[in-house]
Amino acid sequence: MGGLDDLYQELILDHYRRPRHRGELADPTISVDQNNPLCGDQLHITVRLDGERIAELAHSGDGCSISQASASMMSDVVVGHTTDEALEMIEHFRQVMHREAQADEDRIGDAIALEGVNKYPVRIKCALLSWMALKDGLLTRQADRQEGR
Amino acid sequence: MGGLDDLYQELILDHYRRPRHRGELADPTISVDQNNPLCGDQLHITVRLDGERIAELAHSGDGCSISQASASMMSDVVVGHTTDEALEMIEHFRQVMHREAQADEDRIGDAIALEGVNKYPVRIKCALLSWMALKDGLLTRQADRQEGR
Amino acid sequence: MTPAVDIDPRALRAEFPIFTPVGDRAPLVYLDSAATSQKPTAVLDAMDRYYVETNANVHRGVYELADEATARFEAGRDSVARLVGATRDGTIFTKNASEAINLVAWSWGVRNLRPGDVVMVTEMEHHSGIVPWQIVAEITGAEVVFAPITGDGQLDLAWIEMTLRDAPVRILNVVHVSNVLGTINPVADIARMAHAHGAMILVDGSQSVPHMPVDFPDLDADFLAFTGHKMLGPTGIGVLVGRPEILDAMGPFLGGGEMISDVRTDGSDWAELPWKFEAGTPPIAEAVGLGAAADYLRHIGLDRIRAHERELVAYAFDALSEIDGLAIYGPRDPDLRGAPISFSLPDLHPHDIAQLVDRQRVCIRAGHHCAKPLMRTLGVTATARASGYLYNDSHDIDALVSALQAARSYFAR
Amino acid sequence: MTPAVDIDPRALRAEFPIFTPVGDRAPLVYLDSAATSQKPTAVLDAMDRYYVETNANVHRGVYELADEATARFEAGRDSVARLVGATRDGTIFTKNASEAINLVAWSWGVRNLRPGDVVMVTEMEHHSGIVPWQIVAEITGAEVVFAPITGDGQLDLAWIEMTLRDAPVRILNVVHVSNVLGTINPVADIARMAHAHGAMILVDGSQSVPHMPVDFPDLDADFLAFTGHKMLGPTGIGVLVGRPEILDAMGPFLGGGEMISDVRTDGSDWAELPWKFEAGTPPIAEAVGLGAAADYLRHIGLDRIRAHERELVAYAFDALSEIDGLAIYGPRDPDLRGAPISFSLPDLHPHDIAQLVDRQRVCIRAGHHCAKPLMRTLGVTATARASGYLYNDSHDIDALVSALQAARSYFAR
Ligand SMILES: Cc1ncc(COP(=O)(O)O)c(C=O)c1O
Ligand SMILES: Cc1ncc(COP(=O)(O)O)c(C=O)c1O
Repeated sequence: MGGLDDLYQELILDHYRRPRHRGELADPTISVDQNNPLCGDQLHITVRLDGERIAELAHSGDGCSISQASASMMSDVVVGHTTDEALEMIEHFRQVMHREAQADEDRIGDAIALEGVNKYPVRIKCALLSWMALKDGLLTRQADRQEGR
Repeated sequence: MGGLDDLYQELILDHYRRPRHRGELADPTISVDQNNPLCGDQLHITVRLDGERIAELAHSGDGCSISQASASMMSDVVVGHTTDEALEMIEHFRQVMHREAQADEDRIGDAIALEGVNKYPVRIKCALLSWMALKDGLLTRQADRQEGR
Repeated sequence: MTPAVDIDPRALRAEFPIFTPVGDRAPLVYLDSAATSQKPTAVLDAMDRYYVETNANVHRGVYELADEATARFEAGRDSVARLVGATRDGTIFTKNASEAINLVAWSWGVRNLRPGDVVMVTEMEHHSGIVPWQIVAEITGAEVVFAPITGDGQLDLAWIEMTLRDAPVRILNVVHVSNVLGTINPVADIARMAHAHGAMILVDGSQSVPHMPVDFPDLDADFLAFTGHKMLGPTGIGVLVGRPEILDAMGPFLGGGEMISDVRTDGSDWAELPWKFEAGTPPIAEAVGLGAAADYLRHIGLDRIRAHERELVAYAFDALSEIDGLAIYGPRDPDLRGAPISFSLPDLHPHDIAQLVDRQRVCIRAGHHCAKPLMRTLGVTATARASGYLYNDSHDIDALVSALQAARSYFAR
Repeated sequence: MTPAVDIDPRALRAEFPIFTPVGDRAPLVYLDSAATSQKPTAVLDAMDRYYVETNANVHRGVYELADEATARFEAGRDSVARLVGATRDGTIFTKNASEAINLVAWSWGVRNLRPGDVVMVTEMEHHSGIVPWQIVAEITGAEVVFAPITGDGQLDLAWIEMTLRDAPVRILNVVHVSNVLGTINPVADIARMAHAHGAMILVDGSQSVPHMPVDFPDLDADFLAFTGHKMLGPTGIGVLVGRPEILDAMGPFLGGGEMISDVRTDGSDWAELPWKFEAGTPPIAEAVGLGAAADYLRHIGLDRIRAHERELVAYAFDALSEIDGLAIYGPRDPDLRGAPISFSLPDLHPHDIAQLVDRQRVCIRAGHHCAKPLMRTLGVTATARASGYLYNDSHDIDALVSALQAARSYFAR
């Protein structure tokens, strides 16, 4: 049971039951959908930027406890940071999931509690879903701006 | 060694070394090619019919001892018979090769010596090659005649 | 027609080495046979014996080892053909059920479908019965339509008949038993409709052939696809059964060794059936293993397996209905359904369900089960699915139920 | 660069159970590894352990058994990718080398070839490198041309260069090592020529990857196809290695489960590489077995295997030349050739040769070796072929020579 309790820590269940930043922004700078090919779960993320700073972020859609909690934790930690800082956080979280780095609470906040997911290969996709969605949205916007769109 | 001596009986080697009816007829009623997909051997058979009777038959082409001997033995036994009789002989020989019948010398002559081939599945194709070619030629001709070609 | 002697799953389990108890680990409760079945010793041994006693390439070697390899390989084909009442020339080995369906889609479809032609699949089709047709439709300009399901998880036969009448449907791809809903479709009736309107029909037997008597001539279908690993056989092999006269008329699909009678620089001729559709070295050891699996299934009796699973499903329905709020998809009547049971629990995502019941080593599947169009029809993204087989009994269902209850209270912490 | 320690075939043979002596039967002299290799215990055990310890379907189950199955399956891919210096996303499992070539022919060819386009194969190509292109050429209206060979069994590079310059060649299919002549082709040079003229190149590594160091980046090729059963691995699995950027741009081939990211009634999206090209349940146990084979080969060292076979070929050339009238096809220089040695004897058909040497349990192949165009160029219908591997030594060659002498006198009776 040690293993599973590690996976389903209290902090994770808490974010799952009371997700932060859940919903949809009315007038987003960025809007992105991501689907988990594994189970078909669909995630929708909207972001309002203030210059290069993430002023607001909201997530909606279906998902298991891990993907919902992860979206909530991510929202908590990236809001207020610049897009480049957010991309760094995302990269750190990705490395944690693939066991390429030890989780650093300063960089990913509550999401440190998700470190145990990296022992469950299939669930890594669930944990990464929202982070990859945000990364996608941020990179697409940067590319669009460079091309002057 | 018993097995192989059974396969390569003296009678077979004799037909292989001194094939009967080898060659090509100048003005054949039937001319047919058959190829052994296994080894690429090509066999050419020509037949001159006298009414419904096989007056002459010749075989040419490459082949292993079994296929060459078999063509020689077949030629020996079918010449002088009607096409229907020949088809019966061919069917009997096919059954012998597939262990569906015991070889009957009255029906297939020297080819009775080939019975042992049926213990060597791959070589059955070699033994059957000429017989199937002749069958093909006879049936094609019967079909053509029925359609009045 | 209930079989005289019942199956004894506990006794059978002794013949499946994966169920051998290991130390004081909890016993394995494997309820995911719709995804893949476990393998009896008879199958594993047949393959090992092949490799250890007579491994050689088939069909061309004249030495004894190669003769024996060929004999065992082709005997595997005979066993499989016998299981479904097929002819040996109409029994083609592929790598899985998916390739079997792709074979028809590419060989027949690419050469015969025209813009405007319609391919009918169903809303309860597995992706393997949908995507090959979508790919080939894109290449040819044909259209893929989806036969809808009714509220109780059955095919809408009236819609199918109507569409066959009104649209230029060339071929239907219909699953025999749904891997999600468990529905047993009346494929013989659908085949008759299809033929009456000049359409062909491919039956996806991936979930029926392992679990109930299936007789190809009785189905009246043109093609039957199924897969080795779900019927006690190895991975790496599947089967396409077809009417020889149709297969004969089809152009070749995969090209290579074995499937030719002559290759020239200006073109080639094809081998006879079934080899015409078996390019390259076939799955030899796998055919030997699948043959052993077919013999094993026939020895036990598909009617007995079917009767056993029917009882298991009835038992599971009762047991699962004791769980508050648990919803089961598909037909209620055990006579109308095969082994797979998909369900959901309020406020508990299928992933979390499957993960938590695995604590008691209860293996069930969670996800879209390669049936996303069906998921959309059902209005869900995923379900949990428990699926039994001949080695499962009511204790396994009890273990599932208690694991589900535990999962519930775990999340209610 | 001769490796420090030689291979000891006798010792190795103890690791291949088929060579275990049975009673007073003559020992097996297996000289047909170009058709299929024998399997070491390490490979058979890896597959058995997979089935007995952790059999489950891969990639979708969340329970531990399925996680472990997926881990072993993907570790098999990693081992295979490592063996040929490929990336994991560019390493696709197929059912054999033939399917690997068909994958390119159908996925890329059907969608991209136009009437007038040219596909270049070679006169020494295996049917699996010819027929897929003939089939796809017939569908698309493209033309297949055959690069000729020179008198000493080498590719005519000048002709290839000229044709690349003068004709709209879109892709070349070139065998790395001929399964008949043994010729090692300069595929890296040919790849450079092809790319200079805007053509792609597929290298058929079926006879090279098992026998010598092959590094995909070094080859400079776009695709590399090879097959599991010739490299100590099981039947039922092959590999297509490709440049990820090219594979990415290609449309899907076989459709079904695993290869999608979304399936809708109005169309579907594809999974990432390598899974985009792996429709349906993959050959799971076979990937585990092939991974073990790749590890085994790496452990022994492909450079040592190559050095050993080079010596074996040199020895065989000397020994065989003692037989009156025996003619060997292909290059004389052991540096220019791999393991297969094709030969003929006057007045003794290859079938009879192979059958007679089998009396001493010497297994060699007789026939067209799936290379009928080459047979026509050589002016024969069939040859006999002896092909060694890491488990063969000079005693096996001696056994062959004495069996050939015996065959001679048998027919001279
Ligand atoms: C050079 C070559 N290419 C392709 C193949 C085909 O391999 P497979 O039969 O495993 O598809 C072979 C083996 O027969 C071969 O020798
Ligand atoms: C109904 C159905 N069809 C087709 C398949 C595909 O089988 P395979 O993955 O072996 O190709 C499956 C299994 O996943 C199935 O359940």
